[in-house]
Amino acid sequence: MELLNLLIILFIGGAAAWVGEHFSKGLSRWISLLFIAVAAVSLLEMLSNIPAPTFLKDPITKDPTTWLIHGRADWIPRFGISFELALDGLSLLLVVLTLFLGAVSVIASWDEIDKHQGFFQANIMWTLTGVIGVFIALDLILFFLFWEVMLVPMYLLIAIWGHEDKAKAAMKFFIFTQVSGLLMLLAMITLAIFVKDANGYWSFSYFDLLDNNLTSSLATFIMLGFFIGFTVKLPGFPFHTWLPDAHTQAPTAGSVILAGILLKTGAYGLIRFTVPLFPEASIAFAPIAILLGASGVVYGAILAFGQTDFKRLVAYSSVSHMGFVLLGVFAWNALAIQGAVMQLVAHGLSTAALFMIAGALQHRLHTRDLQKMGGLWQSMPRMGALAMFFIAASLGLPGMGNFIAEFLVLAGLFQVYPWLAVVSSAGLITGAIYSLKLIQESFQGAPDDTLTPPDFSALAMSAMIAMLIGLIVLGIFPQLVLDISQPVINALTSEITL
Amino acid sequence: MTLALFYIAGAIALAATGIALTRVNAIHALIYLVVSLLAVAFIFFLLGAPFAAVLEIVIYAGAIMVLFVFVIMMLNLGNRGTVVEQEMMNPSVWIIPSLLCLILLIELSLSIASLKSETNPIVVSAKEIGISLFGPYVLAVEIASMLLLAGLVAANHIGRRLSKMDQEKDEG
Amino acid sequence: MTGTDFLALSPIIALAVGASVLLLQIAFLRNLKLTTGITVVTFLACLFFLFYITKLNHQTTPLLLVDPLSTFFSIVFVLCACITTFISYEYLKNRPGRNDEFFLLVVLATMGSIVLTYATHLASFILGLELMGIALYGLIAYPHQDDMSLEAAIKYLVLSGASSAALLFGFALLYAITGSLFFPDLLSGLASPEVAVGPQSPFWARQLILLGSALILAGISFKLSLAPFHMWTPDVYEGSPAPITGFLATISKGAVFAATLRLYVIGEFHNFPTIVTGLTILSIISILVGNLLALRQENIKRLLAYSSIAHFGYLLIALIAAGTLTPNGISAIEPSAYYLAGYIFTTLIATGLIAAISSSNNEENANLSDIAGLFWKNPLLALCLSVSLLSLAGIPLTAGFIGKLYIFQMGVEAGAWLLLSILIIGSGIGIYYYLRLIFSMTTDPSSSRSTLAPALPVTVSLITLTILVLYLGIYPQPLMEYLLWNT
Amino acid sequence: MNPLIIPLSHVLMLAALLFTAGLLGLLIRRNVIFILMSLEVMLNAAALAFVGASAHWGQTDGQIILLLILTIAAAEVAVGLGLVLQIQRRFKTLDLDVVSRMRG
Repeated sequence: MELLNLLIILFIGGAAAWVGEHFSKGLSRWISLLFIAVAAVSLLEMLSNIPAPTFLKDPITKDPTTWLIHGRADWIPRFGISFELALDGLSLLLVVLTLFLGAVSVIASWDEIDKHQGFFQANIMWTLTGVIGVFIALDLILFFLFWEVMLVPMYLLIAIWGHEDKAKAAMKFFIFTQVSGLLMLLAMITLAIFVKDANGYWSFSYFDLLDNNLTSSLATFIMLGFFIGFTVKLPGFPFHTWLPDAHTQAPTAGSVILAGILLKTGAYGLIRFTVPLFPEASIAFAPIAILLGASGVVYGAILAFGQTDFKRLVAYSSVSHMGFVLLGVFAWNALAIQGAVMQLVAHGLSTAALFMIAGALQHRLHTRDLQKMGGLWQSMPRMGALAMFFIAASLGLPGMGNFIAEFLVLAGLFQVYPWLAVVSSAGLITGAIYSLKLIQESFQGAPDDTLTPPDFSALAMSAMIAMLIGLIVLGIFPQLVLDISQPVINALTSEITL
Repeated sequence: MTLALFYIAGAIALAATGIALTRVNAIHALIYLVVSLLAVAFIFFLLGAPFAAVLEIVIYAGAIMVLFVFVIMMLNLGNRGTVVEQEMMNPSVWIIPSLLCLILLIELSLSIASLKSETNPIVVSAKEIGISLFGPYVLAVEIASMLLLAGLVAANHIGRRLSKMDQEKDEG
Repeated sequence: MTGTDFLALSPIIALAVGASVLLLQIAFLRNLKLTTGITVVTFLACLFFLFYITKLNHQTTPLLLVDPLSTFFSIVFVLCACITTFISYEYLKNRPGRNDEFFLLVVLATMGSIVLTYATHLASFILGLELMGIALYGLIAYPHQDDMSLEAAIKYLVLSGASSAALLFGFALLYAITGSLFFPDLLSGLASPEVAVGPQSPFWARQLILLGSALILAGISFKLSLAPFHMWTPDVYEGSPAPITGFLATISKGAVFAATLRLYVIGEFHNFPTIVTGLTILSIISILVGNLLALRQENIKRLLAYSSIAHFGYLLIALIAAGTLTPNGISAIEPSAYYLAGYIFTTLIATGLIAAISSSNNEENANLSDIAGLFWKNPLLALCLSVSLLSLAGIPLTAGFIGKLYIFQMGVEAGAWLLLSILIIGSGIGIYYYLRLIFSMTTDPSSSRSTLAPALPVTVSLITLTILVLYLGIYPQPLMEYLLWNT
Repeated sequence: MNPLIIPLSHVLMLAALLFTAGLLGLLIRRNVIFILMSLEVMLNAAALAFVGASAHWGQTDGQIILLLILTIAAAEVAVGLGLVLQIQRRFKTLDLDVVSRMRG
């Protein structure tokens, strides 16, 4: 149960940050950073206790002892609900990403948030707690708990510190996720009841539920419950409508967390739960899911092109990029899933960076409207260069993580649905167009002398540089990430074949 | 003979109730209501429940109705409000509730008509009632006393005139 | 009456003694502090006896059955009554006029709720209902210089009286058929109508039983304010003094539901498909009407009134599902008891806070604007209210979630997919107005109203309730086991 | 006099008629005093049904319920008439529609 420490540290960090506000105004930000660092150290310490070969060995999905870390304690024995946490390569990648982007979001909020700083930091920390909980919980109800609980601080982040239309955007975000979450809960309980009837005892443990012998029609319905729950969060077409509003209205740190990590929980759920729990139903459903994914890729890209709002444009580009994840998961071969996982990490970094730039611009110019920008390179060369880099990364320029990811997905997809792979690659082309539009309208063009905003601070620069290095490393040495997730993906694809 | 008496008493009870609830003047209505209650008391007597009949007269027709009379006298209503009440006799007001009640009544009558009418020639005396009242029902008596206490306290508080101070604050 | 009888009745006796002492005290010496003190001591004594008899299972005369489940409910009610007392003291201490009888009525109403919970006989059922009802008429109309409270009281009195009459008439019809008023014996006659009813027309005879049950159901639906019998609820909640709104929403409704639960299970009403269909319709309408009408409310009391209509709609799902799951419907007890306990604690936090706000503003009602900025003015209370609202919305870590989990489990096992989908739609709508309340707490206050700083006992009570709600949400196992083993 | 020549169904029928009459009065009348009277009629109808059934079964229970109904009716009327007094003082009318101001 050492994984629990991770959650406890972050949770206490949030409380401490809130209390810290009363002692000194800027203290809570430092407290957040400190506790994220402590969590990272404790994670490293846990990992250092695991013998190195374990990382390379393929785990057996149904056998928790072959996972990197696994712990379980009874929680509500009445319904067989346990406090079960486990970590494998996939979770590990996402947990590390969460901690990293968590630190980035604290830095992103450094100058932006003036009002109620302590409570702001507390909400960031609690969101991180929830997200990490989602990545490591292996009991379905516990998973659902984290899934729902992270919504509350996220809601507050948007509702309290957001922009013009914050109340509506926050509400939309919450209701979409909550209602789809209830569908998922219904599916979880139905699944558990059927397994209970077969086994004779209640259990919500992932490892127990993997052995379900559901009839195909029932499995399809339950699978749909999970699928909708995760796709709303991803967000996949046509459930994406909450995302542009939430991203646009959220404060910078909120957007960073939303785009960088929260969306990844949906993708993680698809890989971890939807397909392995219901392999047959997923096979049958795969064509539709892939069609949805392809529509998402194209539709997101087209809509992104039409936007004049910096954040909204990036938000729609996220819809497009997450479509690739859906494609990767439901193509279900090692290549495609690897691509999807890679996309999670790369998209997390590049989009987080873009939102940070958008936030910085809004903080300085008080607008997100691209038409009111232009020529900003002049006054902010550092930011301009970074923006150029991350936009290039996001459009999938070779040499950076996103390219590798999308290439892998398309290559994997081509083996299964060649013509859909061709359609989806159209998304790449439109991606290039809107990305160029973005950089052109904001940083290039004739400089406006009335706008002389200050450039990035040193602290923000360090965060940006870290993300930049991350993306380049992903692009040039993708094996570093691939090696961590490869055993898990091998295990999944060998045990479950579509 | 008994049956005939029952029908007569029942008809009186119904008619009196009907008249009572359609009156405009509250005192008139009350007198009809007392008639109705007396008729019901008579039916109790016919049913072999003399104790119930006496209670009905003493408490219902006596005490409770007198309470009504008392309050109506205190209010000194006169003919005020008559105009408003007249509007209530307008068909648009009573047609839908009447239909609903009619449906309920038809349902009830059809179902009640199906009951087997066994006879059972036992007159339940006051003594028997007293025995079971202080046997299995002893707690009911105790709880009823608390209920009356609650009624007493509540009525006493609600019915009290406002103190001078409150009234002044109210008018001012 | 044996010694065990007296032991079983000790909580009620404690309240009766307390009421008598209060009566004497008010007659000789009017002092609000002393009255509050005696009331609290009475409740604590009652709680002590209740905890002492948690294991007792004893039929005391045909009227009352003291069993662990009802004792559990009684503990919840008395605890809430005790907290209501603290809140009421805050509310009353600055009000003109004679305020002492208030607590006497609170004690009597609480006694009514306990009698109702223990009732296994029509006599005790109706007496408990009316004892609570009559004390509540007095409490609702207590500030009778207030127009709204008079309006609320007369509406409540008329509708409650009418529903009692319907309930009694329904029982009279059943009594005519089965010849018994004792709940366990209602069963024998009801399950096989041919036994007691004449042979002429079995169809109409069955109709008569259904009609009687329907009248009982209608009467109970009024008291539980299930749609379409809910019209009175928002008005009465709005017009009542704030602590009494809490009492109405928690103890009063809870006790009626507890008694109904027993009647439903012991009387085996689920054997009648028509009744189950009726309950299903009531449940669906309540969930939809309650949630939809709550959307427009600015007044928090009215909002809670509509939300409570929806919540009792959710609760009915357990009753409906239980009939198909077990032959005697007993599986309804555990989920609904858990849900109810969670709901009561949760709602009492919200109403308690409204009472605290209206005491500090010297106004009967609290609107959304009155809680603006609460997060920054009094974070602790804002946190309590947030927990309460999230629990009402069914977010995990709160009692409301475990309740919803139970309802889902029952619904799935019984295959009640229609009800479950309505439940999901209802919860989705519900989130909207609960979040709206939370959002108002985070906005900057528009007017500079006096800061909310309730007295220590009130704050402590609200925090205790919040901890209870969280405890029930985080560590539900002990209560689950208690309910499971004792039913 | 043989008391039980009266069929139970007829007694119940009378009770049902009285009950519906009371219900109708409750639904139509707006004057608070008349509404309280309708309530009394409904309660009395229930009492009649109980006494009739009690005679049918030869039990005391029904009559005891009558006693309880009397108690309840008395207490309810006492509180109700107290409210009537206050309403007349405050609103100068007994029309329930005029008293009803809360909406929504």
